[in-house]
Order: sequence, then C-alpha cells, then structure tokens
Amino acid sequence: MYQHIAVDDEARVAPVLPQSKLPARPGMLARVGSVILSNRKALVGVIILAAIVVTAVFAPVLAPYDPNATVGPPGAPPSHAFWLGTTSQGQDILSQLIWGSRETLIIGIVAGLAATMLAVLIGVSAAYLGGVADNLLSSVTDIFLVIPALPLMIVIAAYARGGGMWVLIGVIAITGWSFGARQLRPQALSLRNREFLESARVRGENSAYVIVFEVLPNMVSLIVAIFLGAALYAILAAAGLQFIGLGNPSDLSWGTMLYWGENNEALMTGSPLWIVAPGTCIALLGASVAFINYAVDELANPSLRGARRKRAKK
Amino acid sequence: ASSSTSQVKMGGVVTIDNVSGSTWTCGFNPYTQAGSAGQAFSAGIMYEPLWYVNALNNNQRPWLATGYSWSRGNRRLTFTIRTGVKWSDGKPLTAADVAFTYNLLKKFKGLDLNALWTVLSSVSSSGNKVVINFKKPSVPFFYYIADQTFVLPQHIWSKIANPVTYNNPKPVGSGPFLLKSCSNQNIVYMRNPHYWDAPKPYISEVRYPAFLDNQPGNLYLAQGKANWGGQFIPNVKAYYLARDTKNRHIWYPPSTSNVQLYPNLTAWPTNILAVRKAISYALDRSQISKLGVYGYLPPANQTAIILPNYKGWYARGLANKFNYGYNPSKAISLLQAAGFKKGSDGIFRDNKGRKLSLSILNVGPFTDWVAEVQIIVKNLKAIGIDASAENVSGDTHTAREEQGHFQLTYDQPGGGPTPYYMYYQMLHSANTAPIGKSAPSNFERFRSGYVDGLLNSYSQTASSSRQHKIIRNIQRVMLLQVPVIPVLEGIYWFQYDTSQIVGWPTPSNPYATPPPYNYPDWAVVLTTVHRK
Amino acid sequence: MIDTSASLSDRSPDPATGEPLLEARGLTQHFRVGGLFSRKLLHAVDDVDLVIYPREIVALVGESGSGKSTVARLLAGIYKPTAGEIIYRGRSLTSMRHNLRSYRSRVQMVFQDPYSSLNPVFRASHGIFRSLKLHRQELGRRDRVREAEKIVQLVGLTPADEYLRKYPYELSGGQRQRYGFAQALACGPDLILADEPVSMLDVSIRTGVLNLMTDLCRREGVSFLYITHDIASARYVADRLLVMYAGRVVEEGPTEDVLQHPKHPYTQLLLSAVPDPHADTEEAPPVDLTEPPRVIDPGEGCRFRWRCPYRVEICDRVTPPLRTLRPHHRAACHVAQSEMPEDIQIRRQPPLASP
Amino acid sequence: MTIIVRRLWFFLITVWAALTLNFILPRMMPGSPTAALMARYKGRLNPAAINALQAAFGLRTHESLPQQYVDYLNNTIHGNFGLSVTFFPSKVSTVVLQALPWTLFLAGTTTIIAFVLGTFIGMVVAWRRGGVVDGVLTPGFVVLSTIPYFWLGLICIYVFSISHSWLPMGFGYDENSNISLSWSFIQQVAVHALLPALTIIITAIGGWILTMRNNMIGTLSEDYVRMARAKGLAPLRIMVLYAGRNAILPNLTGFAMALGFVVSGLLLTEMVFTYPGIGYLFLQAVDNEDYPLMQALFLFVTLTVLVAILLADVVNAVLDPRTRSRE
Amino acid sequence: MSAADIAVTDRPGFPPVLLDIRDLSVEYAGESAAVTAVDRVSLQVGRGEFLGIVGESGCGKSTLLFAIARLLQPPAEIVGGDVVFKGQNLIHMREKQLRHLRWRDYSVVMQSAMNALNPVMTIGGQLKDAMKAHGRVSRRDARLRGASVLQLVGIDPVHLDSFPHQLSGGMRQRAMIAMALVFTPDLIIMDEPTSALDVVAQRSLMVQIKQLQSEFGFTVIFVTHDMALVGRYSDRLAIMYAGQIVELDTTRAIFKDPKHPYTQGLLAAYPSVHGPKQELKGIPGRPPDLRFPPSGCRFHPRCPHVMNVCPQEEPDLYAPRGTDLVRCFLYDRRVMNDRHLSQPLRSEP
Ligand SMILES: Nc1ncnc2c1ncn2[C@@H]1O[C@H](COP(=O)(O)OP(=O)(O)OP(=O)(O)O)[C@@H](O)[C@H]1O
Ligand SMILES: Nc1ncnc2c1ncn2[C@@H]1O[C@H](COP(=O)(O)OP(=O)(O)OP(=O)(O)O)[C@@H](O)[C@H]1O
Ligand SMILES: [Mg+2]
Ligand SMILES: [Mg+2]
Repeated sequence: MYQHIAVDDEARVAPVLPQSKLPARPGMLARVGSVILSNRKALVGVIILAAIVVTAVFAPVLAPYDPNATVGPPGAPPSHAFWLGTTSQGQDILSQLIWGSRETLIIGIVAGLAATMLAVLIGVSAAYLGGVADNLLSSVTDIFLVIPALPLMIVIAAYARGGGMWVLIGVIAITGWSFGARQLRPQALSLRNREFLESARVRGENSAYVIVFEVLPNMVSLIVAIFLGAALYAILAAAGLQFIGLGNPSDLSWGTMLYWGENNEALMTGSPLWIVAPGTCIALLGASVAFINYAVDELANPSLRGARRKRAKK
Repeated sequence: ASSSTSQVKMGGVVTIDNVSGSTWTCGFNPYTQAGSAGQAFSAGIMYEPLWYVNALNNNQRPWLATGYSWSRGNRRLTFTIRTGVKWSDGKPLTAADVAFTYNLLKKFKGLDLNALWTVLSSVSSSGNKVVINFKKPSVPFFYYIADQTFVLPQHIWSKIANPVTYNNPKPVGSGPFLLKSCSNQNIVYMRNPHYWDAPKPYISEVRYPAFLDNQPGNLYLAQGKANWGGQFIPNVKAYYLARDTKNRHIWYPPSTSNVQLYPNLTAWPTNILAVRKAISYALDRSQISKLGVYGYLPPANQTAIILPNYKGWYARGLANKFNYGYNPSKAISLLQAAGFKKGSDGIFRDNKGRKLSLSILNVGPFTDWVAEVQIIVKNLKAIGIDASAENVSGDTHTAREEQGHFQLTYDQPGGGPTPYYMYYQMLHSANTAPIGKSAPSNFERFRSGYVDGLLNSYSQTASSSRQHKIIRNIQRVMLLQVPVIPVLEGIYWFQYDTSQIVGWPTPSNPYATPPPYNYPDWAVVLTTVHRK
Repeated sequence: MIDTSASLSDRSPDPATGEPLLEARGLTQHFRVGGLFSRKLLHAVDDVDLVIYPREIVALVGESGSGKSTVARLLAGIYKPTAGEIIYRGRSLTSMRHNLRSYRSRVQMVFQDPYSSLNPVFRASHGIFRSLKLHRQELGRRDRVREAEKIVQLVGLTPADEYLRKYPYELSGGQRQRYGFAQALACGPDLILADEPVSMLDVSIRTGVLNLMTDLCRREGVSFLYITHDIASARYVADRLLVMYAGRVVEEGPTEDVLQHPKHPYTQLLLSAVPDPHADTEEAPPVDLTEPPRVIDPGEGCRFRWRCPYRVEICDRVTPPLRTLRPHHRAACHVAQSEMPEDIQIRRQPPLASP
Repeated sequence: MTIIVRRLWFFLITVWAALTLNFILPRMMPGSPTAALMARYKGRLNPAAINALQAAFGLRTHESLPQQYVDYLNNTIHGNFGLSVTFFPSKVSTVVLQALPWTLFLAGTTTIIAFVLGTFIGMVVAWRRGGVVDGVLTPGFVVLSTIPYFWLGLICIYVFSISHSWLPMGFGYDENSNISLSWSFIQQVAVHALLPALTIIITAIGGWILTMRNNMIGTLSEDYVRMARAKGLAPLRIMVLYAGRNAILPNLTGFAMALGFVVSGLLLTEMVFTYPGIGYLFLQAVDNEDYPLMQALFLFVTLTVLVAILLADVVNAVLDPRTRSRE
Repeated sequence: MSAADIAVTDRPGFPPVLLDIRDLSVEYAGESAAVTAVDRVSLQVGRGEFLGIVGESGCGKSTLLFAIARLLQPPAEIVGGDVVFKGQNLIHMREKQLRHLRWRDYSVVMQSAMNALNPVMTIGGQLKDAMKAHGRVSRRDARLRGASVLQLVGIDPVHLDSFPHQLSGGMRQRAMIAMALVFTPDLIIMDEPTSALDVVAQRSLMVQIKQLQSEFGFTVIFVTHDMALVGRYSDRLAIMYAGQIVELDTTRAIFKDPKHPYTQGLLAAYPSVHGPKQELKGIPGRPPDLRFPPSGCRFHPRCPHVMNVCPQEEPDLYAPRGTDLVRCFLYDRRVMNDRHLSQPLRSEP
C-alpha cells in the first residue's frame, strides 16, 4: 500500500558525499565495557571481583589443604607450611579462606538476585498497575523499608537457625528487596507515561508484553545497580548474621570464620589472621562491588559521567 | 576452711567476671531465674540456705541451721535453726521464717523450682525447730531442701501479693553482703557489718559487672580488672595465665555430670546396641577435648561417673573389664558382627541396604559444643558411619529432645552432690515419655524396671553402703546397655587472681565449688577469701 | 511559490450525505486530582461532539491544556471516557471492547512527543515490525521486512534497510517524527490521530510532515485528526477546524471560513495573537496577561466568560451550546451572531472576579 | 495539610503492620516460650510449676489466636507489654526503657555526625569534582563503607584498647561508677562512646558522601545553579544555598531511615563493645523466645524510625516549600 | 582572511557597539569526538538594539549565549575568540572579576524558566539575592525594588513571597525577565523566553519587553525558533546554521529578500494565517552532526544551489547588499566568475 507516494526530502537530494561518516554507535555491552575500562575505580573493582570469583571456582585446586581437616598444630602462627597460620582446631586458615569465598559469593549473588527480582516484581508492578494496587504495593514496600531489617532478619534467622546458607539467603532476600523496589517504582512510573508504552498499547500489545519487553529493558542499568547494591547488602548482612552465630556454624564462609575466630579469641591468642583475613576479604569483596556499582551509576546517570577534560587547546 | 582467722586482713574488693549475656535488671528475688537478675545474684549472698552441701565431694556444713535429723523411716526431717541471726533490717530470723519460706513455695508453685512439694507433705515450726514431713522417703531431696532453698523474711514476703513476679529491688536478707548499688552495668555488694558469722565476710565489696558476650568478659579478666572468673577462655594459657604467671591461676574441676550423646532408643539404628557401642568406641574423647575445648574438659567414661569427684563411687574393676575407650577397629568389628556391611562409599549399610547415617542434634550458639560435635562427626565418619551435625537454637534443641525427634542429641543433664542425681535424671522412667510427648530429662527414652527400682530404693535410704551398691549396679547397666554415651566430663570454669585477694578454693582445699555462678557456693567463697 | 489554495480547499465532503468514519458523542473525560482522598475533578474534556469523515483532515486547535491530547487519547482508546460514546463506522467502541484489536488496526495515533514515543532500547523499527506481526498475520518474516522497508521509504527514510537498523538515539527529531508516522501507517489505518506532530520541530522538518499528511489524505484516503498550536499549519492542511477552550469545543467549521469569519471571541483572540512576519503593521496589540482558567470542578456557564469582552448575564448561568451561524460553521457563544463584526479586537478587561 | 494527614495515616498503618508482624512472626515459628522455660529449668520443673510460671509470664497459650491478637493490641496500646521472660520478673517496659536511652544516644549522635559530615564532604567533593579531594576522599570512604562494622570494632578494640590502653574497650561508662548528671560522668559517657561511635561513623559516612555527591552533581547542572552564577553570587553561597540545599532534600528521609537502621543495627556494635543498649536485648529476647520483650523492642525501634521520618518530613517541609503546599 | 576582519566595526547609521564578539568558538568534549557547537562566530551588537537569533534546533544558539555570558560548564569550553563587552574582554576575565559585571551590566534569561528559579527560595528572596551580591541593600529597598520590577512584567507584587512552584509557567518566565531587569543592565540575553506561553500570552510579553526596552534603552539578544515572533519584534536578525552565523542583517531586509539558501528555506517553510495559501517547501535533509560537520560549506548537503566549490572550500562572509553578511559562495565574485567552481552539482528537481 501507499506505493505511489513518497515524501522523501532526502531522496530529492542527490547525495554529493556520503552524508555521514559516523562510526557505528557501540552497543550496550561495549558501552559497559568502555565505561569500566575508562573508569579506574571500576577497573579495580572488576579485577578484585574477578580474582575472588576465580578463587571460589578453583578452590579445590588452589587450597593447599582440606579446610576442615586438622592438618597442623592448633593456633600455629604463619609459617611456610601454613601461610596464614592455623585455627585452634589445627585447620589451615588459608584453605578456609579460599573455600569460604564460595559461600560468601553465592550468598551475595543469589540473595542479591532474589532481592532484585522481588524488587523488580513489586516495584514495577506497583508503578504499572497503578491505582489501588499501587497504593497497596507501595505501602508494603514502605513498611518493609521502615520496619528495621536487622531485627527482622535476626528474628527470622533465629527461628530458622541451622538451616545454613539457604535460610540466610531467604532471610536477606525478604528483608532486602524493599529498597530496590522503592527506587524502581518512580522510574517505572516515569516510564509508564512515556508515549512509547501508549504507542505499544495503541498498537494492540497486551500488558504482560508491555511490562516485560517494553518497560524492563529500559531499566537495565538501574536494575544492575540495584542488584549490586543488594549483593553488597547481602554479603555484609550475611557476615553479620554469621558473626553472631545465626548462620550454620558448620558451614564454611568468611562470616563463619569470623564467628569461630572471634569465639576462640583469635586476636588475643596469637592467630589474629583468623579474624583479620576474612574481614579484609569481605571488605575487599564489598569494595569491588561498590566500585563497580559506582561505574554503573555513572552509566545509568549520564550527568555523573566524565570528569573535567584537560584544557588542551589554547 | 581458711587459716586462722586472727591473721586475716579485712577489706579488699572482689570483682566477678561471669558473662551472663545481658545487662542487669536489678532484681533480687532468689526464686526467679533470669540471666540478669534473681537467684544467681541473691542466693547465698543475701538469702541463705539451711545447710551447705558441697557438690564437688558431698562435704557438708551447717549454715542457717545448726543441726538436722531424719526420723520415722526417713519421712521426717527436723532442722534446728541458728539463733541470733538478724535480717538486714534488724528483725530477728526465726524458725517461723523458715517454715514460711517452704510453705510459700507450696502456695506459689512458680517458686518451687526444685519441685519440693512433689515429695513434701507439710512443714511447720515450733521454737527453733522446723519439722518437714514427707509423703514418701526421699533422702536425695535433702540437697534441694537444705542447700537449694533460701530463707525469706516472713514480715516482708507475706505482704507481697505475687512473689513469683516480684522483682525485689531492695532486698532484705540475712546473708554476708548487702546491696550497695545496682545499675544495668554493674551490681555492687557491700559487707554486711552485722553478719551473724562475724568477722566474716573479710572483704568489703563485691562488684559484678555485666557482660553481653564472652569476648569483652574475657578481655576484662585478661586485663586484670576482675579477680574472679567463671569463663570459658580459649587458649587460657596464652590469653590469661601468661600475662601474670605468678598471681593468675585456673582450676577447672569436673562438675556433676557429663556432656553426652543421647541415642534415640526407639528408632533405628540407635536402638541397636552394637551401634551404640560402636559409637562409644569410635569417639577419640581426648582429641575431642583437645581440639574442641582446648583440653579443658576431661574425657568421660562409659559409666558416666565423674572422676575424680566421685572416685568413691566408681566401679573401676567393672569398667576395666568392659574396657571402653578409643578403639575404632573394635567399633568396626562390632558393626560387622551386627550384620552391617560397608558400601563402596565406605559407609555401613544394614542387610536391608539402609545406610548407617546419623544426624547429631546440637545447640548452635554453644561454640564449644559445635566444635566438639565436628570432631565427633569426623570420628564417626572414620569408622563408616555417615554422621552430620544439625546445629539449632537452644529452644529448638530442647523442644526436639523432649519430643524425641532426633537420632543423636548432644546435651548435658543436671547433677547433684552424688551420681544419683545425674542417673535419676537420665535413666528413671519417671523422666521419660513416649515419642511426641514431652520428656523432662530422659530424652533417650530408656525404660527399665530394674533401674527404676534401683533408683527408688536409693531415695529411701540414708545408708552410704547401700547407696554405693545401687550406684555400682547402675554403672553395670551403663556399660552393658549403653543407654547414653558420655563424651566429656562437665567442668566448673574458675579463674582467679591472687595479687589482691587470697583464700580461693584449690584442688587441695576444695571447700566449695569454685565458680562465681554457682550458688549458694559463691557465698561460701566470698566469705572465705580475704585481702592478701 | 505556487498558489495551490484553490486545489487544497473545499475538499470537505458534504456532512449531510457522507457516512462518518469516526464519531464521538458527548465525549467527557474527568481526572481525579489531588491526594489519595481528594474528590476534586479536573474536567479535561467536557461533552465534546466530533465527526471525522473519510478522506478528511480535521484540525484541532486551542490553548495549551484545553484537552486536545486527551480527545486524541480517548479516540485512540487509551483512556476510557468518563461519559460519551465513540462510534467507528457505525459501531460503538464500547461494543467492540472485546475485539479492540481490529479497531487498533484501523485507527492509529502519532504521539505528541517523538522523543518519548520510540522505545530507546529497541531499534526504531521495532514498533513497525510488532504492528505488522500483530495486524498482518498473513505476512511471513521476509514479507514483513519488505513491507517495513516500503513503509519507511514512504515517509522518506532512505536507504530503508539502513534506517531499519538504526536505534532511536541515532535519529534526528524529524526522523523520529517520521518513524512515528511510519508506525501508525504500518497496519494501513483509515484514521490517524496526529497529536501536535510538528510542534517541537523546526520549520524544515515541519513542512515535510505536513506535506506527507496531505499526500496521504489526497491519494490514499487516510483521514487525520491534526492537533496543533500552529494555526497557520492547520490552515495549510486541514479541511475543517475545531477550536477547543477549557475542555469544550467552542467553534467548528471549514478552515477558511473559521479563519476568515471567527465567531467565538476566543477564536478571535487566538487569531489576533498569531504574529505575522509578513505584515508591515507595527501597531502594538493590547496586552492580555490573564491566566488560562482552571477547569477543576467548573460549574455551569461559559468558561471563557472571565476573559470575554462581550460577557452578558446569561454567560454566568448557562453553558452555551454550539449553534450554527454560517453554513457548516458553528460556535458556542450566547452573544455571537451570524452577522457580528469579525474584526473587533479584544480589549483588555478590568480583572473580574475569577472563581 | 493533607500531606501531614497522609503521613499520619502511613504512620498508623506502619505501626499496625509492625505490631501485627510482631505478633505473627514468633507464633509462626517452631518452639515456644514454654520450651524456652523448660530449657532454662532443665528437667527440674513439674507441670504445676510450669503452669504457674506460664501464668506469671502472662502467656495465654490456651486462648484462640484472634483473642490473643486482640488482647495483644489492647495491651500494647495501653503500654502494657507485660513481663519479660528473659529478665523475669522485670517489666518489659522497665527493661527497654533502661536500655533505650543508650542506644538512642549512640545511634542519634553517630547518625547525625555521619550525616552532617558525609553531606558536607559530599557537597565539597561534588563542587570540586574531578579534583584531588574528589579523587582521594570519595573512593577512600567508599572502601571504608564496605567494611563490616563489627569487624572494624574488633580491630579497633584490639588496637586502641588492648595494644595501647588509650580508650576503654567497652561499657557505656566506667563500670564502677553510678549514673549521675555530673560532669565527670558525662565525660565518661563521651569517652566510652568514642570507639563504638567511630566505627559506625567511619563505615556509615561513605554512603552519605556518595549519595550527596550524586545529588549534588545533579543539582549543579540545574539551571538555577547556572542562574545563580549568572547573577554573580559568591561561590560559597551558590554551593550551600543553591546546589547544596536542593541536593540535601532527597536525603532527608534517607537520614531518618538510617537512624532506624543504626538503632537496630547497633546490635553488633553493642555486642562487641558491651554497650548497654537495646541491640543485645533483642538477641536475648529472640534466643529466649521472649515474645513480650521482642514485641516491645520491635515496636520501639519501629516507632523510633517512624518518629524520625515524621521529623524528617517536618524538616523537609521547612526546607522545601513544594511539599508544604501540594494539593 | 578571517571573519573578524570582515566584520564592519563602524556602521554609519547604527548605534554604538556594546558587544563585540570575535571568532568565538565553543566545543563540547564528547566521548569520541568533540562537538564544535559554536564555530568562529563574529557579531556586533549595538546599544539599544534588539537582535534576534534563529536557527534550527541544536545549531548552537544557547551555547553561543552561554559563551557570551561566560556561563558554560564542562564539558563545554571556549576554545577560541574574544567577547568584548563595554571595552572589556570577558574571555580573559577571572570568575571573581566577572562576578561584578554579572547582572549589573548584563543579565541572562535562561531557556528553561521552569528550572532556572531555585525551587526552595521565594521569588523575592532570589531577587534580593541578586541585589545583595552587588552591594548593600536594605530589606525594605530590596522589597520595593523587587515589587517594582515584578509590576513591570505584570506580576502582582504579592508574589514576592511566592515560591516558584506556586506560579504558572508563564508567570515564571515573566519572573525571570523581571529578575533580569533588577539593575536595568546594558545587555539582556534571552533564550527562548516565551516558549512556555501560548500565543496570546506570548504576544503580550513581547509587547511588554519592547516597551521596557524603549524606556530603558538596554540591548536585547533574543533567541527563538519562532520566525513569526522574531520577524515581528526584532531589529536585526542573525541566522545560525551548524554553529555558524550564515546571515546577518536587519530583520526587514532579511524577510524581504533572504540571501542565504538556508534562510530562504526557513522563510519558505513558514506558513501564514494571513494572505493567500501557499505550498510550503521544507528544507530537505537534516542538520549535520556537529561532531563530523560536512566539509566546505556546512549547508551544502542540503543546499538546492550546491556548486562544485561548496564541498571543497569554506565560504567566507560576503556582503551582497552592502551592510549585511551572508556566508554563501553565491555572493563570491571569484566563484561565480569561475565556470568550474560554480558548476551546479545537482539539477533542480
Ligand atoms: N492523566 C491525567 N491525569 C490528570 N490530569 C490530566 C491527565 N492528562 C491530562 N490532564 C489534564 O487535562 C487537561 C488537558 O490536557 P491535554 O494534555 O489534553 O491538553 P492539551 O490541549 O493537549 O495541551 P497541550 O497543548 O499542552 O498539549 C490539562 O489540564 C491536563 O493537566
Ligand atoms: N553537554 C553537551 N555535550 C555534548 N554536546 C552538547 C551538549 N550540550 C549541547 N550539545 C550540542 O551542542 C549543540 C548546540 O546546542 P545548543 O543547546 O546550543 O543548541 P540550540 O541552538 O540552543 O538548540 P535549541 O533550539 O534546541 O535550544 C547541539 O548539537 C548539541 O547536541
Ligand atoms: Mg497535548
Ligand atoms: Mg537552546
């Protein structure tokens, strides 16, 4: 249809030269990559995170000993055989640190993901559905936001004590989603009134399609930022809960290492690394996530991007 | 007791270091038990019992009573009450106060923490005598009646509407110390200048700061700010003793019961004797002690008799004959003899192919227990039992024990001045219940008419030789049937510093159980120690 | 410059004989405003009657906030009207609720803001492909690509294959605008509701779009509702002109007739305010600094009365209905008469008490 | 006006939600206070005593749930929280009121200091964006903010109290002195609060710097800031009154919530530093299934947060005229 | 030869020069390439003049204004040229010195009045702020002066105590203009000050500005998209295209006889409500990407008269009518006399 009409102002102009010699605009991934490479903080974050991930994946290869076995004298100081010394049960601290990265990472990632998913589900639904549903979901979000998380977490974790990692993940996800939902809702709300969504509706799309395929892709960078924030929160919260013994102390993670180190007065009895090492690792992991988040923030919010350019000319 | 009192210097301060896990709430009702107030802070030191029984060795001493006698076939107990004792408000302490106290427990069940009125029928006083009548002979209850019941002033407590919930912030007692001040961080006691046993107490002040957690408590002790500790201190040599080798001491005497594994006798596979025996042989108790708790708790033996405390009760010959001890190969051969076969994964299976896997119920917040059970798990895995630990909260632990929902559970029963108390709690069928019903202390669900009979006859006799014979027979049952598997002997935690204060209990002079958290014993210690 | 006014004007069908394409009767849209428990109603559109015939371009002009976009959204089925009826080819839209999809394929909308009407994460052609997939299910994958190329070529985006691959951020405003058009065209509709399609554009892009509209109408018989602030461009493309003020249609008629003989005082004010660069007169028109009315819970009465120089007593009580004053030309004013002089300039009024 | 009414609604609904959550949670979980009680008096209590004690605790396990709920709400409204199981026979309100001031003091001062300092640094850092200050301070504090604060507390104690006895290692005041309003006591309180406060401030400040910096960068590119420059205002005035004041607004509610986080989150700090606040009470209550205490604490913390949020709203309304007169 | 040399410094019959812009260039630092948003612009504005600037969206109008006022923020940067205002070169001034000139001597009305007012300060407060920055004023004086400038633009002085959000868009734009009049400076720079207004209000405001100008004699630089508006109210007109000024003359002259093909396109694309209906011819093509401007004449890809020379050389400013300036080779004798250079590149459609 409409074959015989062409209102093409550009076609009327015989191109004299190639009109634009624009380089192709980089895609999303390449943009993330370039932001990370151009941002020193993000680069540091990525390197640390990568190192920790590699450690966790190759723990069986990297760890010199079985982390639970008694392999040396109790409470030995750092030595050639035990680089970071041993625990009061004669376990190798380095091996524990290497294996412990696994649970810590898994908690960070899975709890972060779970909280993010809840946040997206509730935040976006609230914004998109509007009306009573919005009021209801927003109130729930606000209530979860206001009700102190740590006590709630402790209450739940205490009752489900001994469930180990998965209980922790559940607890953290339940208490950690509201912040993300609160951030997502206004953005989804601002998208809700964007005309491309109405355009999709006028086109005849159903609501599910609109939410999943038209709304969500527009919030990727915020969602990533929320995920990173939630992961950071999860790592710190899990460490805190494990530290007060609300994890399963038989699990091996940096948090439980702190718990055991603290309960055996590691700082005072000559094996300070038992406490210093896992704490430092948690801080490093947290810092790496925070730095990456920093960069993602800049990606999501262009006004944060780009420092002052040097005055080259003149 | 201590050396001749004439040389004793008066004055000095004892600072107690005992982590309760909470700040103080300044209540001094000797019949409430809270981590922050009540019994542990008033019993003995302000409210005194009639008679002192030392749980370490069953040595006895008069306290508010000057004498007692059993009569009518051990169904009547008569105390002679000390005269000249005054309450801290100046009123005299009389036999009527004593009888009032017992009858108060009858009236308010919530006060009767030791269930005295399950055996008592009446208590009355006349002159300086208090007569206690029993429903049935219950000689072991003497310990609870005389040592664990604290006399209250009638003229004050008779006016209190509900003594169960009475906080008693301004205690009026008869004991060696008076309350000087109390804040949520610290309780300070001062010497009672009108104490009936003058010149005791020698020291002028006792301080009892509150610690929320072990670490700060230990630190406080290690820094020498407290001179009497009742703490679990990891690596105590490096942490505590090394800082002042001359004045700092520890003594961890065994207490009155063991930390042990209760097998569920109603369920496979722990209902199989060979399995229970194999477990007992599989445990490397000295390693459990060494790696789990720095060797502080001595290894227990299968008779459950605490050594050396109850040396006199121990059936050494019998125990040697059975020769329980760390012997993994014996454990394996026992299982094989019982028809178990090792699978390719190194785990035993029975002839139906069921895997011999056991989960050990444990209390998550007790780090020492968790560490111990970790080693037990390793021990059991080594002989081909697929063991695992299940660390739950204290409440869940208790609830599941009582209901019988466990395979093995790690716990410590209560005890008393003789092995009877421990055996009674863990073996008497009165203390058990079917699975799903609440059992007070016989969690393994052991039922034996023979053992019940032995325990019942013990409670009716005051004769030492008969008692010894009964205990010996129970030990045989322990060895033969392995109803529970003792792992480590419970101990009392006791650290003390002699740079200021001396006269502490020692192995050579065990005049009282030494930790500050044991009452009324702490009052005995506090009236014995003095300035250096 | 060619004078095409003769060929452009008077295409409008005779309302008496033509079969309306889309008709709205008593269209009303109220919005709840204020807090959660507020009962205040904003009367965005009140009792609007409107007819669009096939092969017709109807222009809708009026002050900012007078409810033009809301009318378009109501017609597109984005909002459910508070009251009133929309009739498409003789069938009520409410009766079509369940198969709205067929209506969607016949009536399309071009949104006011070309920057927000393309989803930034997809290629700009996403909407065209989705539309083809939804409404032209007979087409296969390759047919769809061919069809899409045809459509973007139609709106002047060549080379088509290159434009199909572009993301919105690679497009200029005018190109986006044309993509908006292309999307609306994809399913071959009878009617396009074009909401201020040129307001944010520079003149050059503007002209291309206007020309495209007239071409489509003339050659393909597509009808348009053309919403604009720019009366000159409305004159350029539209057969009929509707003037809205504060949620109501105040004047309606053939474009040239309304422009030459404005009957409603608001229309007169509007036209007098349009600056004319070609006019030589430097006479300063009077200053009018009155704020537009707020249409929250309005009562009866003419909504223009506070700014109206001809206000009489009845204006305060009775909402004036549309009355035919010239052939096909109606206005909603109590005072206006067919012979009223049209060149009266509106003078500044002493401020009257406003609600 | 309506905004205040709406706030109050939200306040009430949240309190109700917290109360209900509080009621449901412990009852949904396995175990019971009776079990906890039995655990405490292991094997020595006879059923009669248990019943008597339960009655004393005010545990009405025999009542129907809705009945319990109604009673519970009624009691709570009348400030009648009952007796604590853990601190039996103390009243819950006594226990909480004894601990609450300490927590509020520590949480209040640290949150305010962290907020004020963080906001100020964030403001300066954004103003001098890309400069040396920004390059060093910002990432530095971000790293600090990811340190687990209890861990930092442990290390601090080790360094400042054990290796060098510079600061007390715990308690709210010298454990042997009594609470009074004397100057020396106040000094003690300050000295004792120093270390715990420091760890919280150090770990909390990074977040404020970052959010303030981001907000500030946003407002700095606003036209009214450029306009202020165009008007020739002094740079300090622009930074504080134009950019800073607008950038702070979105943070105010966050500040109030942070207060809540800190109040409840002090738990670990209080544990590490033996500080006499409510944090540890909470764990105690949970461990002992001390419904009454738990409920009261939960409520108190929630109320604290809500009151803080209300206050933040008031401050917000003072600072931001737009919230005042929104219809 | 540079544009500055061509700029006529002494124009008989014109008011004395207040602002002299020479070769001003501004760049935005981009991720990959810099955007030259203002490219060697030279311009003179006389006292009391009303200069309109029009051009397509994104051609650098706002950037030029900000550069003149020295209000650019990173990533924008002035990379060359001078702005001589009342004999002082603003480009070499430090912020401290500029502060004293600002507002007193020149003021700015920004494109987005919505956002240019501090939302947390009253209108009066913001007026007072500006006054206090340039000398001591008593509270009373500040209020009096504030009230009088508000009245000038038709706002009731009660709004001195109003916050920006309490005013409508149009009132805010007027308040901005009032603020710019506080000191009655010599130069007022206005960037699309009427975009938020409908035609009726727009007209009223323009009339008001013209009246004030004739009263106080200040100079106005006025940017807009609206040809009609600028045609009606400005004395002189600058047409911008892709960062450059392509035509500059009195408004009347340009409307009567536009010289540059772009200007011609602009005017042809503007329909009118009055007079006969005309077919509109848009300007084909789209504005160039300023990161990669076309070679030679920037307009050549869209120009209907494109010649051989256009893609190859950059046109200078020519003066076909004597006083005006046009950047197009059509008015270059050298080119037009050269057969090869002036060979059309495409035939008229
Ligand atoms: N979703 C909505 N909720 C509440 N009010 C609305 C909504 N949409 C529009 N309005 C109000 O309805 C009135 C009419 O709005 P509409 O967008 O139709 O105006 P318009 O004539 O298109 O204006 P413009 O020319 O500025 O686009 C306005 O006062 C507007 O504020
Ligand atoms: N922060 C920026 N970074 C990079 N490029 C920019 C930035 N701001 C503006 N530009 C570019 O500079 C050019 C000129 O922008 P400017 O705002 O001066 O245009 P304008 O003529 O005022 O347009 P409008 O009429 O739309 O206001 C545009 O091409 C724009 O894309
Ligand atoms: Mg609109
Ligand atoms: Mg601009």
